[in-house]
Amino acid sequence: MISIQTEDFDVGEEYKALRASGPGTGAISTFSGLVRDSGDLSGVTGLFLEHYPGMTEAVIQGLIDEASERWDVRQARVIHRVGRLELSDQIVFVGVCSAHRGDAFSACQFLMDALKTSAPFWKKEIAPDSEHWVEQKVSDLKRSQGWE
Amino acid sequence: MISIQTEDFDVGEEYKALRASGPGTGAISTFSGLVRDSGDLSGVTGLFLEHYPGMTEAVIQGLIDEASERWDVRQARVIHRVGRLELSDQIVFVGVCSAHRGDAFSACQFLMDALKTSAPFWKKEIAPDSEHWVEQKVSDLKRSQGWE
Amino acid sequence: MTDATVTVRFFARLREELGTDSLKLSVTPGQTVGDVLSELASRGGAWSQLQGHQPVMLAVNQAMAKPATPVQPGDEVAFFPPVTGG
Amino acid sequence: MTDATVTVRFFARLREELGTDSLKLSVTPGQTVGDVLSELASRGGAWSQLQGHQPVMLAVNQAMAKPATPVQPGDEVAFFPPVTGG
Repeated sequence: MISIQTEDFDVGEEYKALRASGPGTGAISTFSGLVRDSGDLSGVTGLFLEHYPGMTEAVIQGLIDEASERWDVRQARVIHRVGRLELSDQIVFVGVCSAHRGDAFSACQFLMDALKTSAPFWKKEIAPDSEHWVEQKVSDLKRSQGWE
Repeated sequence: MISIQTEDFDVGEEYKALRASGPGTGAISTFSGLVRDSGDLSGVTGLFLEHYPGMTEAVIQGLIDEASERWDVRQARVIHRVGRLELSDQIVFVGVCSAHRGDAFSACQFLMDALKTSAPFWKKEIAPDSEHWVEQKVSDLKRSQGWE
Repeated sequence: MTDATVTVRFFARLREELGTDSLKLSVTPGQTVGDVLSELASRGGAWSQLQGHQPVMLAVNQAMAKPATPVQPGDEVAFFPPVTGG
Repeated sequence: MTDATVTVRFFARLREELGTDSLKLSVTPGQTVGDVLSELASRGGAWSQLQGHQPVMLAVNQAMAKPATPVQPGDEVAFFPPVTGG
């Protein structure tokens, strides 16, 4: 399941959907990203998130397919919000269920790391007196390359 | 927060408690372990989980302290159930929030890996015609040693 | 030859600084994404940043592309800064 | 010397196979957890598995211990199989 949406999401409901993946599931790993008060700017009060509709979903589906080839993935759910977000709002959710915990953790972490460097989303940080398109981090590129 | 309990838990509620950790939190990583239909035995219908009251909580607190020294951990929540569990029941929950996703993932995974090899819990698998105390896996020991 | 065009889309900082989110551009047989990029950059002003110091990512028909990727009439080409979601 | 005892606790497979979850055992000054283990193993039968092929983990006062860890009267000693939670 992939959803790009302006609305908020409910991690409890996402988790329930992951749990419903059958008696072979022994492990569920989830990750959520929230709007934090300091990024490239300090005193961040919100974000604006833009994406490339169509391409985004295709890239994420490709990442889920790749994760499913590399690990036991019984279900994967990815939600990413776009538009205007406020401090502490939820931005992104990745949830994976698997037979084994190592696979669940690896697939979830791979999806997050790869999403950050290959899915066409752009984040603008908003602070009281300025706004700023976030620059891609070398550390994010390295994390993502670490899976290759 | 550490809880050893016979009752089930609600991951949605745990996640809400993690989210309440303040505006510096940018990342929440959670892991849940469920009773799976095949372990050492196949056709598993349930588990019996025993623990060493007192020592269990102390060991887990020590692991949370260690995780907090190694990574940015703003809050950690660990729940482990004991007693009789059925197929697909939730066994364990670990949730960590952090400023950064790498720290959240690492601390959550470290806590799960270390818990499995150092917290005094024992799992008996129950199948229709047999029951069996689960043996510690070499793979679990190696995963845990990988953090040293 | 009004049909022999590609749609070029811009996102994020590029969209803002170029002041447009999409335009149509004529292409001739054998042209690549790199050619499209150069042609736009040659307009000068804000456009020159398409071949400036900051990296520009390329996509053709919603898949990541390289400067050597060929373009055909009807293709959707996109230029954007390195992605920063998640 | 009824006070000079330790409480010994057993868990999981050991608890079941020994048929008890705890007992009191006299200790003398200088004794170690390893000595307590040997003394119980010398009872024979199911007890001998305490020094058999399967690994036995040791704890003193709810902290992991080694055979050389000394025990004092009043201590809580525990023997159990390698842990398998999570």
